[in-house]
Amino acid sequence: MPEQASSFALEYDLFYLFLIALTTFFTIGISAAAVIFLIKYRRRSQGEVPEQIEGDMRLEITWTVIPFLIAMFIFAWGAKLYYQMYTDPKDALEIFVTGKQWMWRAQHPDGQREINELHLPLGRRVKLTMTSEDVIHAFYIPAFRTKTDVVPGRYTTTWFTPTRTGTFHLFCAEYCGTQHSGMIGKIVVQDYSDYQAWLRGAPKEMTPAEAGQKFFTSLACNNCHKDQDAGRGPSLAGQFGSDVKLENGSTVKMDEAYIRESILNPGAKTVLGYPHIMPTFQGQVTEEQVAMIIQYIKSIGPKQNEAVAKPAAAAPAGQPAAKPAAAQPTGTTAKPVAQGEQPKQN
Amino acid sequence: MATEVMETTESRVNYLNNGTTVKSWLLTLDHKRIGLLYLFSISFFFAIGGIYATLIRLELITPQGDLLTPEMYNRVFTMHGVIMIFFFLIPSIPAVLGNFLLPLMLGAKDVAFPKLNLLSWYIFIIGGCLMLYTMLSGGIDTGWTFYPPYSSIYSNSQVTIAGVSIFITGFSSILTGLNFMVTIHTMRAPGLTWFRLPLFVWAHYATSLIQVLGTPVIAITVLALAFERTLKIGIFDPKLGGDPVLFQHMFWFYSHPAVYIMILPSMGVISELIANMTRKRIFGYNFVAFSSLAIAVFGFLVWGHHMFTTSQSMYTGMVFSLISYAVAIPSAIKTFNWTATIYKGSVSFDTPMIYALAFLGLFTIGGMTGLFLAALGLDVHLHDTYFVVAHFHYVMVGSAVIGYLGGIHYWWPKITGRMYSEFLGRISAVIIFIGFNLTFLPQFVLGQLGMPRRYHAYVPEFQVLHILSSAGASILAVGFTLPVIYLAWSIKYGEKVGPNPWMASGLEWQTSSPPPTENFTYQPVVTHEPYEFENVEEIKQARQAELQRA
Amino acid sequence: MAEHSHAHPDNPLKYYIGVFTLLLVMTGLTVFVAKYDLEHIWPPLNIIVAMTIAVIKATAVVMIFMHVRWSSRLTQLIVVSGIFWLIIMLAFTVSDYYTRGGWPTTLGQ
Amino acid sequence: MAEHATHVEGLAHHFVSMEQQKEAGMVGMWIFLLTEIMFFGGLFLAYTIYRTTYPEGFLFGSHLLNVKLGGTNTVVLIVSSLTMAMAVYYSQKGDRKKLLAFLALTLILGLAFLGIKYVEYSTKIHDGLFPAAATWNPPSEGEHAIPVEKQQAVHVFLWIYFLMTGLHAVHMIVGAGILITLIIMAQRGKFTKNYNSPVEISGLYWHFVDIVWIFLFPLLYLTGYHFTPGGH
Ligand code: HEA
Ligand code: HEA
Ligand code: HEC
Ligand code: CUA
Ligand SMILES: [Cu+2]
Repeated sequence: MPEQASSFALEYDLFYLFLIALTTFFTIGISAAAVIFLIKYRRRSQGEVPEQIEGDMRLEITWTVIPFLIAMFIFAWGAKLYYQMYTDPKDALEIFVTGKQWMWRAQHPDGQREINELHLPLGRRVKLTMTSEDVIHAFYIPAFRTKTDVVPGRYTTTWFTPTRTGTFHLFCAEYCGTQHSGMIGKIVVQDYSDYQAWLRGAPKEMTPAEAGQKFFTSLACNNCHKDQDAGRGPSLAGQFGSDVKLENGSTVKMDEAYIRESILNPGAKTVLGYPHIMPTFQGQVTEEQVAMIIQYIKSIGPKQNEAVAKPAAAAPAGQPAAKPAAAQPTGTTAKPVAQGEQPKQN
Repeated sequence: MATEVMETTESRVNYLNNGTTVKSWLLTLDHKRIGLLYLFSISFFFAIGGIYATLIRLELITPQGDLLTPEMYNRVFTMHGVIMIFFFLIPSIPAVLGNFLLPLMLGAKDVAFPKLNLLSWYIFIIGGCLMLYTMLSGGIDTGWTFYPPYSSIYSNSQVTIAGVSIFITGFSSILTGLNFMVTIHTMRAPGLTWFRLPLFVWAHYATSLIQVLGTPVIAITVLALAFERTLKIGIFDPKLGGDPVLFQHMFWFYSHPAVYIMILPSMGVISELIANMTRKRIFGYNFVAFSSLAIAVFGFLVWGHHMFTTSQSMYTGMVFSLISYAVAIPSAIKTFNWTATIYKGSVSFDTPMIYALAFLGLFTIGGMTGLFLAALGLDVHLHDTYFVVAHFHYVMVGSAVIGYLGGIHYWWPKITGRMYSEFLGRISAVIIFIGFNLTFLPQFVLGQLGMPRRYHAYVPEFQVLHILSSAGASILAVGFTLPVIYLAWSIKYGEKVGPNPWMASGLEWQTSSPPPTENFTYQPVVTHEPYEFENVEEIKQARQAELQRA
Repeated sequence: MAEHSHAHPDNPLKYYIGVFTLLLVMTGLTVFVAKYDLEHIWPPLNIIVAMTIAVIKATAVVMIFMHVRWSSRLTQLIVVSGIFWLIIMLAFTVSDYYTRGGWPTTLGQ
Repeated sequence: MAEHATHVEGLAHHFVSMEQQKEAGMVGMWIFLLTEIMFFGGLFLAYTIYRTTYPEGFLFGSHLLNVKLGGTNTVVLIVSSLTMAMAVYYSQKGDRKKLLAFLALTLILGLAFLGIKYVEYSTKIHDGLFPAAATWNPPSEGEHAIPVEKQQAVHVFLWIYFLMTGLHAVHMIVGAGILITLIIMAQRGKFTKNYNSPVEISGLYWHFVDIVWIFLFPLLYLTGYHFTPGGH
């Protein structure tokens, strides 16, 4: 067993051991039966014809129903674990990750950036939003028992709660070319004070939202998107998470993916009542810049009562959550947007 | 099964000596000869795939990755996977044993479309030559799964030619499946009803169904990939508006059912081996027969279990997981029925039976580790690790190849008219079993510890297990080489055998060994259920002889 | 071998002409309908109407021109299973995209 | 089934009877069509996914196609299906003259279809609308302008269009080849009242190719028929 360093690891390991036991049981059972029959009923004379047994309905039903029940149990357990892993947590520390042949880049909410390393606070729920600049990669931390593909052209998310300090492996698990096996790194889990010290010492730039605001101006988005609906485009303030009415009559929720699409492929969906004048920014912005602009748009919404330029989920980074055990996901789908929840998209 | 006429003397003219020129082989329409053509072709590809496997295992002895460059290593495992799957395992049992035996088992003179049958061999050879060309001009480095956008944009290797090669080879598989389905529907001997068919035939029917319904989808998928690559069209490339995950859906829509193309024929072989080596009718014949069909049909509904972490929807993931468990049930039914068949049988220890036993144990392990992977929460950790590599080698090598070897040994006297050395047969079966487990058991542990697959270099803590695995692979290589030698030897020097050396039941054992060109010198008529050993003439004679002696 | 469920009609020509007329009329109809923007009523309405017409046309061709109406059970089974498998492929894949939450927004740059 | 000692015209050696041979041919062809369904099915899947992803791009892209030519081709194929059915009918009646006439008619219609397709393709390629990198040069100004932000989605539509109709056209070419073979065989008097399954089997193929077009026409040509670019 690799180290158990996240809130999923214990349950995962129990499940794994249960299946190992089940496999051992069936393998030994079947092999032993076969070997015993083989020896006991070995052929004693050339002309021997054993008594024929056609089959037995009760036996057939038994060995259909029992494996079926076992299988359904395994399915249910696996599905439960998966549901936890892929349902977004509340109040998580949000980190943005990009994969690129052949390295990992991470960006913390307060602006710290790292390459092939990721520093995490102990006991705090962490949510990663990830995308790729080129091919498919997969972000894999064996000690946390989590893995999610990082797909170009879309965002994927994953989350976990580190429960043990130390340094753990980070692997790229989806084959991505020549240096696939070199696309590895370190996950460093630190307790509260060490982590804070690291945060202070780490090379720090602007927070993503601040940087996003800068790009919003330098790319001239603000020429059209003003604070009120006075500009040529719709106002983006206070819009995040709300429903947008489209020209073709349908509605769509303004989430990260929708903003990203609006920037890179504005023609795909047009907001009701506005002309098709927004140019595409395809080729002018990188995935990381798009992510920063998204953070900015998130920061000016929902509703402008929150301070501008603070990421939505930016509770003081690194503050330990109550207990690791409390880090279970809420499991509800109807999450209030005002708490900084993002709808899942992958 | 029995026929009205019994043939005891070996016919003078058989399919082997009826024309000995190269031309008579290359233009033959005889299904038995075509089966042999396939036997040589796929053995050749197996050897190449095996050489690649050897390179993989040599490289992985040390963690640094010092034997091969990363580019070379990536090409090596890709070519290993592609050749083993598309050019060895998928055609193995159907195209060799299926071709040879189906018409014999059905009491027919040939398959329904003999010309198509030869054509599909030529198509296979064309595809194979293209793959060899790919290999010689540098190979491909995409993994056998060809995921874009790596394969379509970033890779600098021969992806287009390899795609075309697989496209072409796919048609060989489709035509074989089509031919078999029509043959089974229309060419059965009088009296041979569906429930009198040997289970081998049922398994091949199910296999053909998958070949016919699944293979076209992979064909169009690799074709699209080749277009994307050559013309720079945004079919799957997200930069041009395409969706790489759509490729994965289309790829696995074929490639999951394809794993049942590999295992179902092997299951058919195992049914024959166990029934005939224990002289017992398969326990629960109907259940075993229908479970083949169930596997073929349900097998089409689970492809998404290869995509649990690839940003597929969580809900769809659950559906795919659930159905994956449904498809495990027919496999479980088969396994239990085979074991029950041995009970109170008259079990022989001959080589084919050793393979059948190995199959039972290894398939249980391989199949049940599939259950780990189908469990959503576990697959998150295990996906793309050596656990998956171990799982599929257990089912593909430990089950499908073992079944193939068992079948080759069992029908060898029928194919060649000669018997191999039983002693060497048993020894190498045991060597393969030991070597196999030593190679792939450690890989389960590696995967659980977090070793990702397709890694050219790895972190040092995994080295011990990798060394064990490489040691096992060298034993395995010996085990696979031995049969090649003694089987080849037996063609010339092996003891000659009569029509039915195993005293087995089944129409194929009632014609001479090797069979005459049109299989039977008379029209067989079936009046009995399958696996009725009281009616096997050779057993009757043996019993008579024993009674006289007593 | 396989039993024929229905015998061929003596004079299929009148069926052929009937199907032919149906196909022409349906083609006209589908072009006519496509001119109108039914998407304002309900977004998928245009495609539903077009596909319904296409399915009717295809069924007519399969049943009459391809004689499936008079063919063996086996042939009919093959036709049905072809459609069935196609639906499996479409339905499962679409279900993935549809339940992802973001679709159709997530894709596309 | 008794032994057939005598040789029957057109019966291959490995079959027992004419019925068996015919049955095998029919079942074989139907299974082949099954594979064809799945072959095209992959593209229909891509169509479904991308159409839902880029609804407006599909309206726009579809609007670029020429409904008149597409409609004409639809009618041409429908007529050819009728003539093919007639050919099969007369082959079973053993009427060689009518058989030949209808086969020739079908062939001519098939070639007409390909001719029209050729015209359509060449205008598209000429307009810079072939979606390969080397030829893709959509007009962004003028009458047929495609707004820049729609170009990617239109690109997706157009490759689907070319791939689907291209694959269909390949099938038409194969079909034409088959028809020519049939015509030659019919001329040599190969077909009789008792032996005509090649005609019947080829007919199945031809009708199948027609059915594919029955779906392609509305999906590709008519999707954007009601759509006026720029207007709301
Ligand atoms: C011959 C080939 C073969 C066969 C038969 C199988 C059989 C099965 N496989 Fe496997 N599989 C592969 C070849 C095969 N597989 C390959 C090649 C890959 C990797 C591809 C790649 O990525 O490169 C793969 C990968 C793979 C994955 C994806 C892993 C990943 O990439 O993350 C999954 C996930 O669900 C899976 C599941 C299963 C299941 C549930 C079965 C079932 O059919 C097994 C059923 C059998 C049994 C269950 C055993 C017998 C039953 C008993 C003894 C009774 C007890 C049973 C119960 C209690 C239920 N397989
Ligand atoms: C049928 C399929 C098949 C078979 C038989 C094998 C056989 C073997 N495979 Fe492989 N394997 C795959 C299918 C198969 N494999 C696939 C699909 C992959 C995934 C590829 C990918 O990731 O894309 C894979 C990947 C794979 C890996 C993982 C690579 C990685 O992820 O980095 C490893 C590592 O150990 C491995 C090892 C082996 C070994 C040791 C054997 C041994 O069993 C082989 C032993 C055989 C020999 C050593 C040859 C014997 C010699 C002869 C018979 C010569 C004489 C013959 C004549 C002259 C006719 N295989
Ligand atoms: C030339 C004017 C213009 C510029 C410059 C511009 N936009 Fe827009 N934008 C629009 C218009 C008009 C719309 C509404 C119509 C549409 O959806 O295409 C819009 C829509 C959007 C939407 C969707 C809004 C909603 O309410 O659903 C987002 C998000 C957006 N723009 C972000 C940006 C960003 C980020 C930039 C800069 C990188 C930018 N825009 C630059 C004009 C512009
Ligand atoms: Cu990145 Cu593998
Ligand atoms: Cu699978």
